[in-house]
Formats: sequence, C-alpha cells, structure tokens
Amino acid sequence: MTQSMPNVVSETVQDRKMIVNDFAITFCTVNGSGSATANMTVMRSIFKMGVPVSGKNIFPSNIQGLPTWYTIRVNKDGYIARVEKDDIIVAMNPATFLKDLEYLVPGGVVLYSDDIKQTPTRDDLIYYPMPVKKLSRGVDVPPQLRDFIANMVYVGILAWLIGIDLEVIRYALAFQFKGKKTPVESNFGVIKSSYDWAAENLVKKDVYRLEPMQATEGLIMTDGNTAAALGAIYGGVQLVSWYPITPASSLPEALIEYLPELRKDKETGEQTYVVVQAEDEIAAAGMLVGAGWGGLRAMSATSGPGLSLMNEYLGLAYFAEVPLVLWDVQRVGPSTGLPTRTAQGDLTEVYFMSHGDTNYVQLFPASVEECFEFGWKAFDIAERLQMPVIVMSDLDLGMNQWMGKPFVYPDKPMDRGKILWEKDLQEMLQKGQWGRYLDIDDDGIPYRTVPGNLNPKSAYFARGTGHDEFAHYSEEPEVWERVLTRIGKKVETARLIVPKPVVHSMEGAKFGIIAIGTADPAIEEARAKLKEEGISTDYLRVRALPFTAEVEEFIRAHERIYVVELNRDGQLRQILLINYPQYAMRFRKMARTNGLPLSARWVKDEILAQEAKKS
Amino acid sequence: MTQSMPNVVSETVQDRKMIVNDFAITFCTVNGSGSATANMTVMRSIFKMGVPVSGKNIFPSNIQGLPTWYTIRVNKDGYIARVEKDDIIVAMNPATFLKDLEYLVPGGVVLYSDDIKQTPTRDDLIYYPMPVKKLSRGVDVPPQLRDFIANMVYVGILAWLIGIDLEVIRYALAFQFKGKKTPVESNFGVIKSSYDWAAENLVKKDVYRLEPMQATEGLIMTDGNTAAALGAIYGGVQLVSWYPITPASSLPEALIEYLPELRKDKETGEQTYVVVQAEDEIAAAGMLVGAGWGGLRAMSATSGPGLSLMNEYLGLAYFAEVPLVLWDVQRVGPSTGLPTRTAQGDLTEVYFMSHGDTNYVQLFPASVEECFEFGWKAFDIAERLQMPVIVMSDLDLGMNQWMGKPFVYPDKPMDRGKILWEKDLQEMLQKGQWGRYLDIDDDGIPYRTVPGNLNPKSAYFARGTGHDEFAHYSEEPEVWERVLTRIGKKVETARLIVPKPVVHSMEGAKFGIIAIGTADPAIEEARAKLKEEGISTDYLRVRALPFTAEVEEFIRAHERIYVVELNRDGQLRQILLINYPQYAMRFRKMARTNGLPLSARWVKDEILAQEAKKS
Amino acid sequence: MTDSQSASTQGTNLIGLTRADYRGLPSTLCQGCGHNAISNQIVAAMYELNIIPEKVVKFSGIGCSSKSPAYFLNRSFTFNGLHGRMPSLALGALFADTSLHGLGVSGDGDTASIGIGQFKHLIRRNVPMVYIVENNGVYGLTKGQFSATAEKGLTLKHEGTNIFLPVDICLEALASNATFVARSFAGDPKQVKELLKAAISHRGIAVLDLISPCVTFNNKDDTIHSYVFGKEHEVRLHDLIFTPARDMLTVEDFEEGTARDVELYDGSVITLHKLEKDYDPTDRQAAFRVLEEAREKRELLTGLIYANPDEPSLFDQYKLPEKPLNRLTEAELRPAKETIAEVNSWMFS
Amino acid sequence: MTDSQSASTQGTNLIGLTRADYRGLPSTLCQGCGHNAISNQIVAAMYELNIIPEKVVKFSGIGCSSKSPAYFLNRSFTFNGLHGRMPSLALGALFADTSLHGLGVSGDGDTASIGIGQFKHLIRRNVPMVYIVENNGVYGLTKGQFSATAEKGLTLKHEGTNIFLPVDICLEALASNATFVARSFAGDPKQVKELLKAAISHRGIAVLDLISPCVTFNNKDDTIHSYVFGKEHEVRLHDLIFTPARDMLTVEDFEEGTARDVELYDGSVITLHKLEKDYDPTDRQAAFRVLEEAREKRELLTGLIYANPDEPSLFDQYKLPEKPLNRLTEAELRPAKETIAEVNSWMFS
Ligand SMILES: Cc1ncc(C[n+]2csc(CCOP(=O)(O)OP(=O)(O)O)c2C)c(N)n1
Ligand SMILES: Cc1ncc(C[n+]2csc(CCOP(=O)(O)OP(=O)(O)O)c2C)c(N)n1
Ligand code: SF4
Ligand code: SF4
Ligand SMILES: [Mg+2]
Ligand SMILES: [Mg+2]
Repeated sequence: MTQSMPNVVSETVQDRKMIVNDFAITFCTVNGSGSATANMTVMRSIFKMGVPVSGKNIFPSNIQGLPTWYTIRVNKDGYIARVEKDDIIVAMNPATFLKDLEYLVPGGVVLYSDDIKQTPTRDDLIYYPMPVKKLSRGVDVPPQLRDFIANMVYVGILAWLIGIDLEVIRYALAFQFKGKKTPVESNFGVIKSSYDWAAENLVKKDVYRLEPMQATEGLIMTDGNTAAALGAIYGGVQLVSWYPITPASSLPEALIEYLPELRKDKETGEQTYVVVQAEDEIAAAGMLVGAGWGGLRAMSATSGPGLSLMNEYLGLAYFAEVPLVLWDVQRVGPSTGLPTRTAQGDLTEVYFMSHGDTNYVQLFPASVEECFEFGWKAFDIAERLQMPVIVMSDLDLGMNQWMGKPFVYPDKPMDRGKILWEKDLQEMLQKGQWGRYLDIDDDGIPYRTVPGNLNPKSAYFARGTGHDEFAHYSEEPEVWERVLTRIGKKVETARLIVPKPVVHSMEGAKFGIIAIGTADPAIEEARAKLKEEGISTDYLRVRALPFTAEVEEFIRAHERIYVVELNRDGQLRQILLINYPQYAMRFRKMARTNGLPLSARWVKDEILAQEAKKS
Repeated sequence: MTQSMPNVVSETVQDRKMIVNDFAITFCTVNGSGSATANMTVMRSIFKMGVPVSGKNIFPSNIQGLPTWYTIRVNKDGYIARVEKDDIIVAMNPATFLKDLEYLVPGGVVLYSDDIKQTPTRDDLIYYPMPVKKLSRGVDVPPQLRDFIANMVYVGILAWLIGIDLEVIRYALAFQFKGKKTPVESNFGVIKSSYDWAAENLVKKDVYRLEPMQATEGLIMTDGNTAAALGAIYGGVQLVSWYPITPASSLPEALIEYLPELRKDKETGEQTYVVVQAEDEIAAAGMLVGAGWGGLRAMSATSGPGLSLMNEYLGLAYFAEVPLVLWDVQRVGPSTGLPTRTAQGDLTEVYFMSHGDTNYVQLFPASVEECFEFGWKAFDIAERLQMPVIVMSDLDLGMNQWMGKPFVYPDKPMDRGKILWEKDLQEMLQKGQWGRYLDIDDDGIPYRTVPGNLNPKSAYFARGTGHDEFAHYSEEPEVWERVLTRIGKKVETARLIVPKPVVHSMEGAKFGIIAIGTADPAIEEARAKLKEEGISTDYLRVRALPFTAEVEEFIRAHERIYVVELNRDGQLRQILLINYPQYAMRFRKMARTNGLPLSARWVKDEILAQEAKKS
Repeated sequence: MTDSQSASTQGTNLIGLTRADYRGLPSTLCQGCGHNAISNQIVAAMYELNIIPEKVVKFSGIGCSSKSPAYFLNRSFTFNGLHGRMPSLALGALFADTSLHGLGVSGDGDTASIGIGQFKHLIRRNVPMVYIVENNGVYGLTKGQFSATAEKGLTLKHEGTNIFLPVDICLEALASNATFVARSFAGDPKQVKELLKAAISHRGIAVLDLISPCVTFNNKDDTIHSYVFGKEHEVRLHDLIFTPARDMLTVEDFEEGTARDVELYDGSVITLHKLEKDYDPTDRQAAFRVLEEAREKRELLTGLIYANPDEPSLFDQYKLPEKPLNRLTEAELRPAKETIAEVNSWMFS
Repeated sequence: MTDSQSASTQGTNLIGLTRADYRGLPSTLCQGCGHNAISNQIVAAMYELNIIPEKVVKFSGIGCSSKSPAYFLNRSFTFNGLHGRMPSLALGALFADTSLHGLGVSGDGDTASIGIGQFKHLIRRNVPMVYIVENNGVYGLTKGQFSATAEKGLTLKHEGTNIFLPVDICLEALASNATFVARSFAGDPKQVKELLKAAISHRGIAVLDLISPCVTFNNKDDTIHSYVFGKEHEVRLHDLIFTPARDMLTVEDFEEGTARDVELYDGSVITLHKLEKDYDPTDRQAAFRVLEEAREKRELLTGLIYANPDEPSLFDQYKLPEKPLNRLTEAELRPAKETIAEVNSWMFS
C-alpha cells in the first residue's frame, strides 16, 4: 500500500511554520487490542514533558474487535475540550481507515500501519507508513501479548515524529507497570527500536512538534471515577453497595482497589469499610438505605438504567430521611441508549425521582479535583440533611483521564449531622423532648438515633408510611401535611451548605452562560474564542441543586443566558425555569446529545447563531 | 349513656327552617365491619330518589378494626365536592366518637349507637340514640354476618329521620345483592324494623330532610376504576398485566369481572383477552412492553410505588416506541405514604420518567364518564403514537362512587396506528422503502410490523440501544441525535390527538384557574361561590399532556392563573412553567396534599387570600 | 426446667426485664390473624432468651405480616421498608453494628412474589438474621389476591382460580444454600417458639416458613393455609426443644436413641425428639426429599428441615473491628493527613 | 440418517431454506467466546428442524450473551430488552401470537443475579419457550465482575475473590417446577444442538443451562466455566438424540436396555443412550440428587436433567381463539354497540 499513498504535500517542514504544542492526535484502533496502554503512555509522556494534554476515549459497547478512537489533545494554553478535527491520526484499523481520514485537517498527518491496504481518498495529507508487524516481530513476549506489544510500535514512531522524550516514555511505562522491570523493558524495547527505525527511514514532512513546557508541574492525572472513589475514602465511606454498569463500574472498582490501602489496618488487617456487590440496583439502593439508616456512610455508583431502578428506594430514603450518597455517572439515554457515550441527561429524572413530592441534592463535579472534593463532601451534606445526595458525574469525566490539581485533604472535619448516641439522647431528653421527626432547630432537620444505641428511649419505627414527629404511624391529614411540608423545608437549609457555583466574569459581558459539569472545558474555550471576536461573556457553572443565592444573582444580572448542556430537552434550563419563573424569558436553550463531549467550536457557533437570530 | 346526652337544643322542628336535599352525612364506623354495604345502600337510595349525591370513603390502611368514615353529600344543586363539615353523623365507633362530634355544624345531628358510653362534649347538637344490638338481635343470619346486619339498623333509623323511601331502599338492596332474595329480605327486615322503631320512639328535632327530585334520572353511579375497566374493554384491551396495589387493584379486578361478560364467546368460551397477575410491577411493565410490541392492546394499573418500579421499562417503551396504556391511580406519596388517601402527586415523576430525555402522554380524567372514555381512547392514542400513555386517575376518582352520565359507545373506530401486516408491507416495499424507524409521514411516527408477520422482510431487531432508521445497531453520533430528535417530534403530533381541555368561562372573569382531574368538583363549586360574591372566574381543566393549543390560548387570555392541585410542590404549575416560560409569572401556586379531596371552601378561601395579597 | 423458664415464672427474666418490655403496640391486624400468634411467640422467645431488646433490629417489607413488627419489641429499632425489598435493607443496616440480632418479618407475597430475588440473594450471602415468612397464601393487605405460595386450584373471591404451582419457601431457601430452614404453623405456638429461639441463635441466615392463616381472605377449611387444614394435616418431623448454651446442664434427657442433637455455633443445642421416623436435619438431600414428599401428600410438614450450623456468615467473611462500624470516629475513618501526598503520587503527579 | 440431515446435505432443508436463511449478522463478540458456538448450534438446530424463521421470536436481556440474538436468525423478530427482565417481555409478546416459537437468550448475570425473580416466575408459569442461559460465571459485557453463578473462591482481576456459593441454574429451575431442564457445554456442540431441538419441541418452558466460556475474563483452566475445565470434567448423563415427530420411522435403534425414550407432547422423541448409569429424567428426586452430587464432585454434569413433557403450558390455561390475538379485528375486539345499554344498567342506571 505504501506505494499508493499520495505524497503531493511536497513542502518540506522548513517551508511551513511549525505548530508547537497545539494539535490533536487520534489513535484509530479496535478495542480489546491493548492499545489503551500505548495511548496512555503517549499521553502521560506529553504530560510529563510539561505540556497540557487531555484524552478522550470513544469506544464501542462490546469487548473486542470493534473500532475505537482515542484522541489526545495537546494544547499549550491548557484547553482540554474535545476537538472536532484531528491533526494527526495513528491508523491501525483498516475497517475505519477511509472514514478516519475525513476528520483530518488539511495538511494533517496519517501514521498508518502498513497492514492497511486501502488507497486513501485525500491527497492533502501527509502519510507515514509504519511496518508494525516487522518492528514488533523480534520481541520476546508471550504470544497473547503480541498485539499488545505491536501498539508500542506506533508509540515509538510517533515519539520520533512529534518529539516525545524517550526517557519520559520510560518513566511513563514504569508508572504503568508499577515499576515491574520485564514489561517496562520489553515495551520500551519496541518503542526504542521503532523510534530508531523512524529516525532512519522517515523524513518529517509535517508541522507538528512538541516542546517541553512547565505547564503541568504539580498536576496529577487521573479519571473522575478514581478521584471520586478516593474522595469517598477520605469522606470515611463505610458501606459501598454496587452493581456493575458502564460507565460507573470503575468507581466502585477503584474503591475495591484503594480502600485496602487506606482503610485497612496494616497490622490487624481490620477494615473500616465493607464493599458488597449487590444482585441488582434495587438491592444496591436498599443496602444504601439500610446502611445510611444504620449510621454508616453509604454510597453507590450507577448509571441511567440503574438509577431508574432505584427510584422507589430513593423515595423511601427521602421520606424516611435517610442519608446516602449515589454517584450517577451519566451515559446516553433513554433506555440502554449508548452505554459507552457521555451525556447529562438524568437531571430532571433525579429532580423529580420517585412518586409523590420529593427533592434531592444534586452535585455537579466538572473536574477530577471536584470529584475528589465532592467524594467526601457529599457525605457531610447527606448526613447533615438526612437526605440522598446524588452526584451527577458522566462518562467523559468518570472514565477519561484528566489533568487536575492535586487532591486536597478535606479542609473541614466530618459533619456527621444530627446524630444522637446514648448520652446525647439522655441530655436531650433531660432538657426537653426528642422525637425522631421533631424539627427542634427549625431548619427542617430533626435529630436521629441509629441502631445499636442502647438507650431504651432511642429506638423508633422507621417507615415509608405517614408518621408524626415521634415516628408514630399516622394517617391524620394535618400530620401528613405538616411532616411533608417540614421535609420540604430542608431545601432551604440545603441551599446554605451545598457547593456554590463558580462564576467567571468578563468586563462588558453581553450575556451569561450557565452550565454544569463537563460542559465546562468547551465553554471556557468558546468564551476565549468569542472574546477574540470581541464578544465578552459571563459564565456561571452550577455545582449543586438546590440552587444557591449566587445563581439568582447571576441571573438577575444578565438579560440573556445560554444554558448549555448535553441532553435533548434542555433539562438544566427546565429546572431553572421552575425555580426562577420571574426570569423565565432569559434562559436560552443550548442542548444537544450525540454521545460526544461538547466542542468549543459548537458552543461558539451555536451562541453566535442564536445571537444573530436574536438581533 | 342515653341519659347523659345533653338535650339543650330544645327548639322543635317547626321552629326552624327545614334544610332539604343539602347536607352531608358521615358514617363513623370501623373497617371490616361491613358498613360499606349499608352506606352504599343509603347512597344509592338517595340517588334513586333523584337527588344528587356523592360519597367519599376515608379508610385506613388495614383490613379490620380501625376507624373509617364514609361521607355522603346530598346536594340539590349537584355539587359533589368534599365538604369539611358534617350535618349528620352516624356514630358507630366509640373510639372516635368525641372527635367525630367536632366536625358537626351547630345544630347538627348525632345518630349514635347506644353502645357508645362517652359523654359528648357539645351541647349544640341533636342526639338520637340507636339501640343497635337490640334491633339486630332478632334477625336470623349466620353469626359472622351479625355485625354486617347491625349496620342495617342505622340505615333504617336514618331512613326514618331524613325520609328515605323504603321501597327505594329495597331496590338498592336488590341491586347490591344482585337480586338474591335471602340477603335482600333479611337486610330489609332489619331496616324496616329499625325504621319502625324510630318512628315509634324518636321525635325528629333536626332540620334535615330529603325530598324526591328528578335530578339523577338517566345517570349512572359507579367508581372510576370500574368505569376505566369497562372503557378499556370497549377499547379492545387484549392483555392486562397487573400487580395488586391500593387504590389501583379494583381496576384490574373489574376487568377480571367484566371481561368474561363482554369478551368471551358465549358458545365457544374463547376469550379475546388475557389477564396475568405479575410477580411485581417490573414484570407487569415488561409484559406490557412485550405485548404492546407484539401488537396487542396492553394495559396495567398501578399506583406510586409500582409506578416508580416501572421507570426503567417505560423508558424502554419510549425509546423502542412501544404503545401501552398504564393507569396510575394516584395515592399519597412519597414512598408508601398514605396508601388509602388521594393525591395528584405523580405528574412530574411521570413527565420525566426514566433516565435520559423522555416524553409521555398523560391523560387526566375527572369523572367516571371520562374514565370510560379515556379507557378506550388511551389505546388509540398509544398505538397511533407508538408511545406509553399514562392515565392519571386517583384514589378519589378510582375508588369512590360517583354519579355520572351513562357510558357512551366509542364514537370513533379503533385507531390501530401505523401497523403493517404482510400485504401492507409488501405494498410499502413496492412503493419505496420501509424502515422500522423511518419517519415517512414527517409526523415523527414510523410504521411498525409485529411478530407473526410472515413477510420475510418484516422482522426487525427491537432494542433499547442506539439504532438507525432501519433498526440497525448504531453508535454514530449523528444517528443517535437524529433518531432521538425525531422521537421528540411525536410530542407535536400528540398535541393534535389528545383530548382537549374543558373550558368554563364567565363574563368578566378576573382571573383564570387551571386544574386537572378530581380537583374539578371543588373548583366548580368554589367558582359558583365566588360568583355569588361577585367574582367571576374562568376555568380550564387540562385533560392531557402534552398541552394542546387551547391551553396556551387560555393562558394568553388571563393575566393571573391559579393552578389548583393536590400535591405539595405544585407539579402541574411546574409543568406549565416549563412549557410556557413566556407566561411564567401568571401561574399562582395553589397546591396542597393532606390525603383528602379538595373542598370548595378551601379553594375559595385560598383564592381570596391570594387575591387579597396581590392587591 | 431451664433457667429462663424459672426466671419467667418470677415475672422477670435473667436480665431483669418483664414480658412487657418485649411487647409492642396493640395489633391492628384482624382478630385471629395468624400473624398475631407469631408476634406473641416472638415476644416469648426473646423474653426467654434474655435478649436485650435494644440489641434487636427488626425489618419488614409491606403487607399485614410486614406491619407486625410494630406489635412486638417496642424497644427495638425497626425499619418497615418497601414491598419485597427488605433483604437488602436489612443487609445494609446490620453491617452498622454486627453485634445486633437481625429479625426480618415478611409475607408470602412480599417474599415469594415480588421479593423472591432479594430473598434468595440474602440467603446466598448467609446474612446472619432470622427471616420469617408469615405465609398465608394470599395478599392480605391488598384484600385477597393470590400470592406465589397460593396452592394451585385455590379460588378467591375477586380473582378466579389460581393456575400455578406454589412456590415452596423452604425448597427455595434450600436451593439457595440456606444454612437453617424450618417450617412451622401459627397454630403450633410451642414449636414456633422453639424454632424462633434456635433461629435467633444460629450463626447465619435462619429461614422460618410459618404458615399463618389469613382469617379474612384465605381460611376455608380445605385450603392449605387455613387453621383447620393445618390442625388436621400438620406432620411434625420431630418434637423439638431448644437449650441455650448457658443452660447446657439442664438439657432434658431423652431415652437413648430417641433424640438427636443439633449443636449451633454458639454452643446452644436443638434437641430433636424422634417421632415417626428418624430425621437428620443436617442432610440436604433428605431435606429435599421430605419437602417433595410432603408436597405430594399435601401434608403440612413442620420442624427443623435443614441446618448447617457452622457455615461462616456474611460477617465472618469480612475482618471488621470489634467496635461497631457505626461508632467509628472521624479519626478512625478518615485517612491521616500525611497519606494525601502518597495518594497524589499514585495519580502520576 | 434423518430426513433433516439428508436435506441439509443438499444445501436446503425440507422447507427449502438454506443455512444462510437462519444466520444473523457477523458476531461482535470476542473470538472464541462460547456464546458464538451456541449461536451456531441454534442456526443448525432451527435449520434441521425445518422451522420457518418468521415463526420464531427471539428475546434477550443485556450482556454479551444477550447481544447474541443479533448473530443468528436474521429473519426472526427480536426484542433485546432490559437487563434481567427478559422473561416478562417474552411472556407479554408471546401472547400476541401463540403459534410462534419463543427463544430467549440470557446470561448468568442477567438470569441469576438481577433476573432471578423473573426467571423463576417465568418458569412457574410454564411459558412455552426455550430459555437459554449462556453461563460463564462472569459479567462479560461490563468487563469481568462476578455473576451469581461464579464459583466460590474464584478470583477476578478487579474484584478480588468471590465469597459466595454459586446459583445453580438447573436447581433453581427444578425448584420452580420447570418442565424441561438441561445442562450442556458450548464445547460439546452436538449435545447442545440435540438439546436445543428437544427444547424447541417441548410443550412448556425449556431451560438450558449452557456453560459458555468467557475467553476474555473467565477462562483460566482450573475455573469451572472454562473450556479446559469443561473438556476435562464434563460428565454426560447420557448420549442423546432428538427425533422429530415426523421422523419416527428413522429413530435409531439402540441395543435393548441401553436407551430410554422421552416422548415430548408433540410426538417427537428424545432418545437417551445410557452411559455409566441409567438415568431417568422424569424423576424429579433423581434430578435433585444428580445436581447435588455433581456439585460435590465438581463435575460438569450435562444432559437432559429433567423433563415433564405433558404438563400444560401457560397458553393451555387460557382458551384463546385459533387466530392469533394480534390479528383480531375491531369487530372481534370491541363489544357490539347494543351491549352498552346493558353495561350502563350494571352501573345502577
Ligand atoms: C411496590 C409495591 N407494590 C404493591 C404494593 C401493594 N401491596 C401492599 S401489601 C401487598 C401484598 C402483601 O402480601 P403478603 O406479603 O403476603 O402479606 P400479607 O398481607 O398476606 O401478610 C401488596 C401487593 C406495595 N406496597 N408496593
Ligand atoms: C439495570 C442494568 N444494570 C446494569 C447494567 C449493566 N450490565 C450490562 S451487561 C451486564 C452483565 C451481563 O452479564 P451476563 O448476563 O452474565 O452476560 P455476559 O456478558 O457474561 O454474557 C450488566 C451488569 C445494565 N445494562 N442494566
Ligand atoms: S387480612 Fe388476613 S393477613 Fe391481614 S390482618 Fe387480616 S387476617 Fe391477617
Ligand atoms: S467478554 Fe467474554 S462473554 Fe463477552 S464476548 Fe468476550 S468472551 Fe464472550
Ligand atoms: Mg400473605
Ligand atoms: Mg455471564
């Protein structure tokens, strides 16, 4: 095939201006072929060269043999949103080769495995063949690892092409293989020899080049699910009940990995936590409710279908006032939808989850450091409010690798909320009275006891049926209304303790933008681009529901607000409408759901289009 | 105790003006004591006397021995809303006796069993003792029916007191016992002798009196669940899958009762329907989805907890475009809540049911005739739209007895929607192409085939995962967005075919009222009262979601709209806000949930209070 | 006479509590409901076992049966949860303090219809608790529909005739490797009580399938869940007496060869007095066999059907501190400040 | 040689279809996955049974196994539903046209973890369909967590070690009164195919527990769901051959006393050729026993474990018209106009 590759881009490198630290590379492979390690190695290496980098894995919902794309964006300014075009592709999958070419910018680079026999359709690209088979042949690895090793070929050639430091690569490999010498060396061997082959046989004709920077110093790199798990561990999580589901599984799996490291006594082997794989999400939710009621910090992680199954139990938790933490790592719905693609499509379901009038706290992390932070904070909020807290992450955040600030040790002591042990109860009873559902402090939140409390007055009968302030069964109309109204009051208390939004303002902003979670990178980048075109914007990133006062302030200050989100119906906007009817006409819908993270380009174009229509 | 009853109301009947056909009687009994038959007999008798009547059963969530109240409202003007005060009580339950007295108007009547030994606390009432034991002793019935028969004593005494025609009572009994002579006669015997006892021993001192009218001629009397079942039978229901839950159970049970009468061949015994009691609501929903997909008219009935369990399956039905009908006979939530009390608290849950972006049709019947009508119509809508239709009834409508217009035979042929059998498909293929999810008519609704179609091109692979117009699996971003957007378009088609709202206008109305379902009687009555006070109102009763054009028209025409509903958070108002941001500030919240149907008094007072605040 | 019995005659038990300390609110179930009879035996068993009421946690689903925890052990924490989903609730809660006695009460609808999945997975995990099914073949609270344990051919007022074979709670428990399986009858209070005591003392899950007539909806003389049927067709596998560990000296003597003992993990003993045939409740195959035979003969077979006293419970599978998890302090739960640097180093920092 | 076999050698079967008419899309499962082997046998069985593909409806839950219906019988309707909830979907759909063959494919997670409740209730109702569990002891599609059939002690990469006894699909089916229960192994294609044919011809529910190795996540030689283990530890209860009703003349002769026949309701016959011991698959007690023994011996016991060919299916319990319900017309479904007056009279009008 090499011969049939067009080579019309005849300018040499010198002819064109180099593009340094600002391009995107997509690895086009099939899943199950072990390319993840190779891709991670490239990404980590660039990161360690001090250059800002981000990775997006677009993978199919199966295990082996289908097309998978991994895009690494290198951006000296630190922009990490998804880009719509590639500058470089590493083409390993014949099945998608021709299609993959379409996504390249003119002058883009095609590093292709010489297994690929199709004749490319574009002649404005630069083609480099990679003799993958040949270069991986010599290596001494077990046959089942052969494919795996083959991927190291492209690492080596790419390293030569864009200038990744080989020593940094070795460092990244050492990290990957936890320092185990054999795999590090055999992989590095292939990389090195491929690098050398490239140096000898290829002539660089493209313009993409890495140069070391200092922009990632002190940063960490991880995925949101791992960060969430670690945060939860620092939050003192005690019971994890879960049921596998993409893209949530790796969160409990990270708990399974790290809990023994951090929460198991090195000497006695005693563990201060329990992880239970439930038989389904209803059971997982039931375990949460039981454990939360029992005074444990209990959490689960799930995604759409599991969330829907938990509806009934979450309504019980709301009404029986049981704290629990649930991570909803959102994927594309409705129904089974696209299990391996990202979305922000469960907001309204959660907002109105379970029959009857309910309310929950939702938290919206947008970065790995927020995953860590909300990982522990969610427990404080849940126990303080005696209410389920649902942390709305998504596949993009949960499963992709992100640069981030190092995790910060919790800056507050744990808030175990209004829990009464034997003596506390004794004192309370001496001072006056205690009723499980008595709102003594007028903040909507009663005091609770938990099983194991041996004070003979501590026990009460928890239930999902009508009850009075003393947890006695009641069908009295006034009692029902009073208790449910009091529970409703918790929302006001919640507003005071949930994370406040993050606001970014510009001088002379023409309008506002409101968004949540992983819409963030695209918005930040789009704002910079708009700014370049002379359009200043303000931006508020909501971090929790119920909304805090800052949200209203922001809305009040802006005549026009784009609500940017990854779903069809504009769910965040719907919730804003319900909460701020007085500003209803300010909210512009900017919602889409196609399974991909937003790009800055779409955000910018869509805003410009709507702005144009408006005027 | 008779002696301790105060008797200070010394005026004789002649002194005071008689109150004719306008009062409320509450029977205070314990459940499981068989009082339902007695109460129904009274209600049916009054109805047959031509006097408008309504009944509300306030019963506990257990089977036997707890307080139960049955209120019959007699109202010559035809108002049937719940009233807050009683004119007459029939006190059979010592446990609640003193409390029951509190609900009486001054001058009210207490018919009490002489078993009750408490001294009453009010002296502005008229007390009549009833020697229940004595009067029921002589009757020849099996011992387990003794309690049951005892209730007939109060029927007889009440009949004397307010003037119920004995022959009408016999007619009502004959209806109750399906003409079986023995029970009719033994019950009637007790009624007659109690009547005679009263005539001989009591002196009428109160002012309440029935007089025959012609206001109920041609009307029927039944409960909403029965009406719904019958409507469904005329809608050709083919598969009923259900799981018992109060207050929905009597709907499938009515299907079990009436289907064999109407849908089983008298000769061959062949049935054109199947009823399956599922193991839970998830299974019930699954059977619906299977059957609906298979081309059957499938329905279920449930209430809050069951609805929450169905979330996942309903999302699948939405996305795989499967028609089905679900009756949500609402009770008080969240959680198990008050299973035997009424509410309209599931609107927002249903509106946003299941993860991801979804949409459903909701229908809101407000009368037994509408239950019948929506009973069949729901299938036409569901099959036309290939979408779940949820009929939002409630305990008040579903389980209480209501007067109503006779059921009207469907005025339209069945609409089986866009279904293709062998020949249809053949023709379509000859003309062009067919794809299960291809929007040929540009109304968002594709054509479907169903299993059993033997055309070799008919089969397709239904799923909850991403798929293209030809039902092929797809993870393509554009395909996902296109298909989901197209499904979203169905809402617009739905608007054109769902039942339109009912609008009642008055000359010079100051504001509008919007409500649904069983808020209706209280609103109608409140409007009349407001009118008496010189305040004219317009009223729109929504009968379906999505909203039709008439709703917007109504909103546009009113500066101020009270949205009246039986829940805490103002759910209908929230949905209005989402749909009509341009009118957001017009919607006033008027929501409450205490388990009881609304009273006209509360509606009126609350409107007046809000009006006062406004000005 | 055992200690506990002697104590009871004095009005207080060994820990100084009266029967009243084990009671609950007045029952709101129907008069004569089998569930009430069972509540009474729970009170008696707990009293006689000298259990501190605060050391018991009760759980239930939804149904008349599931309401009954309100009618005993007022001084114990209780969670009356969702229909069919009590097992997961109990599992989560019991981890909070593994020194507590878990006591679950469910119905046949709650367990065998909607709840069969959670029931079986609870058993599979051998969660240490007593799981009582108050089995009346019908949904009481929703007024008389078929439950999954209704006999084939049973006719109910609004429902027609049941066309399915019943779920056998004991067989299901066995199939899921339950470590303690018994059946009894609300009309046989003494046996219920002894089985309860043994169940409470068992190391893992103890499933009690208690036939408990619904007098309102399913008590016709010829239906298998009725009082009359039970009285007439009960066949006891054995007479059984439970002796707590500390009472070992007082174990009653049976004639040689007429009794067999099952020693529970805590040292207490169930003595099984042979009736018709000798029956070995540690033989799983035999358990399958007698259940099958009883079904064929339409007998109400009662007694200890199977026990495997030593199988580790779920809690034995985790190495938990002695202090209950729910009493652990911030210092015990939150990793020390120093660790954060290491954690960040794991993140390729 | 049977007709169907002879037909197959000519490239078309008795109804003139080629194997290709029974195929599906190319599999996207891993190479070597047991599920693919089973798909192939489904194609073969359907082809050899001369079944019209349009007369089959396929159902599945969610999992790699549940994807597999895309890879066979392209010309049959299929509904790939929700995780663990295929049984209710199938039940509802099959009522639409009871002349169709229902074929459900599930996984061990789909059936034994989340789905055990629906699985057991489907069986209890004896819904006439084939229910295949492609049992690999692991969740394939979510990348290797324990399913409820994972062996105790199994260690998986991200999950640690499984501490629970496995759910035995066949035992569960038996306990729920399944009328056809078999186990086989994806590595024993001929047996799989014969069992499939018998299952398709059975009157009621036919449960096939097919051990189907997950080569990616659970195929270590010493684990019970692996190919190597299966090859080494398979113990066949019998050799078995299915003969459709119309092929009766061609039934192979076995030596006297070495075989026993099970005649299915439609007249077809399963001939069981005795191996070690004689085994009577109509004996429920024996079925319980061999399953128990196999478990104790850690054997992969395969063959027809239990059959009760004549038990009425769910559909037999309803008197349905011959015309499929989903083809009934408005005239057949909507009561006549005259009836409305009578209905109103029932409403106390
Ligand atoms: C999800 C859900 N579905 C249905 C119900 C209604 N419901 C309440 S109790 C009950 C059945 C109880 O039967 P069983 O467990 O046998 O208890 P019993 O009343 O007979 O003691 C049902 C179906 C409910 N509460 N929740
Ligand atoms: C409600 C719900 N929970 C979780 C999932 C995620 N999920 C997809 S497949 C699967 C397990 C499949 O395992 P199994 O049935 O054994 O099939 P296999 O892939 O092993 O063939 C799970 C948990 C889901 N799709 N839906
Ligand atoms: S209805 Fe039946 S189960 Fe319920 S309380 Fe009454 S007798 Fe007991
Ligand atoms: S992951 Fe396992 S079960 Fe799934 S396709 Fe691959 S081998 Fe088969
Ligand atoms: Mg029951
Ligand atoms: Mg599996």
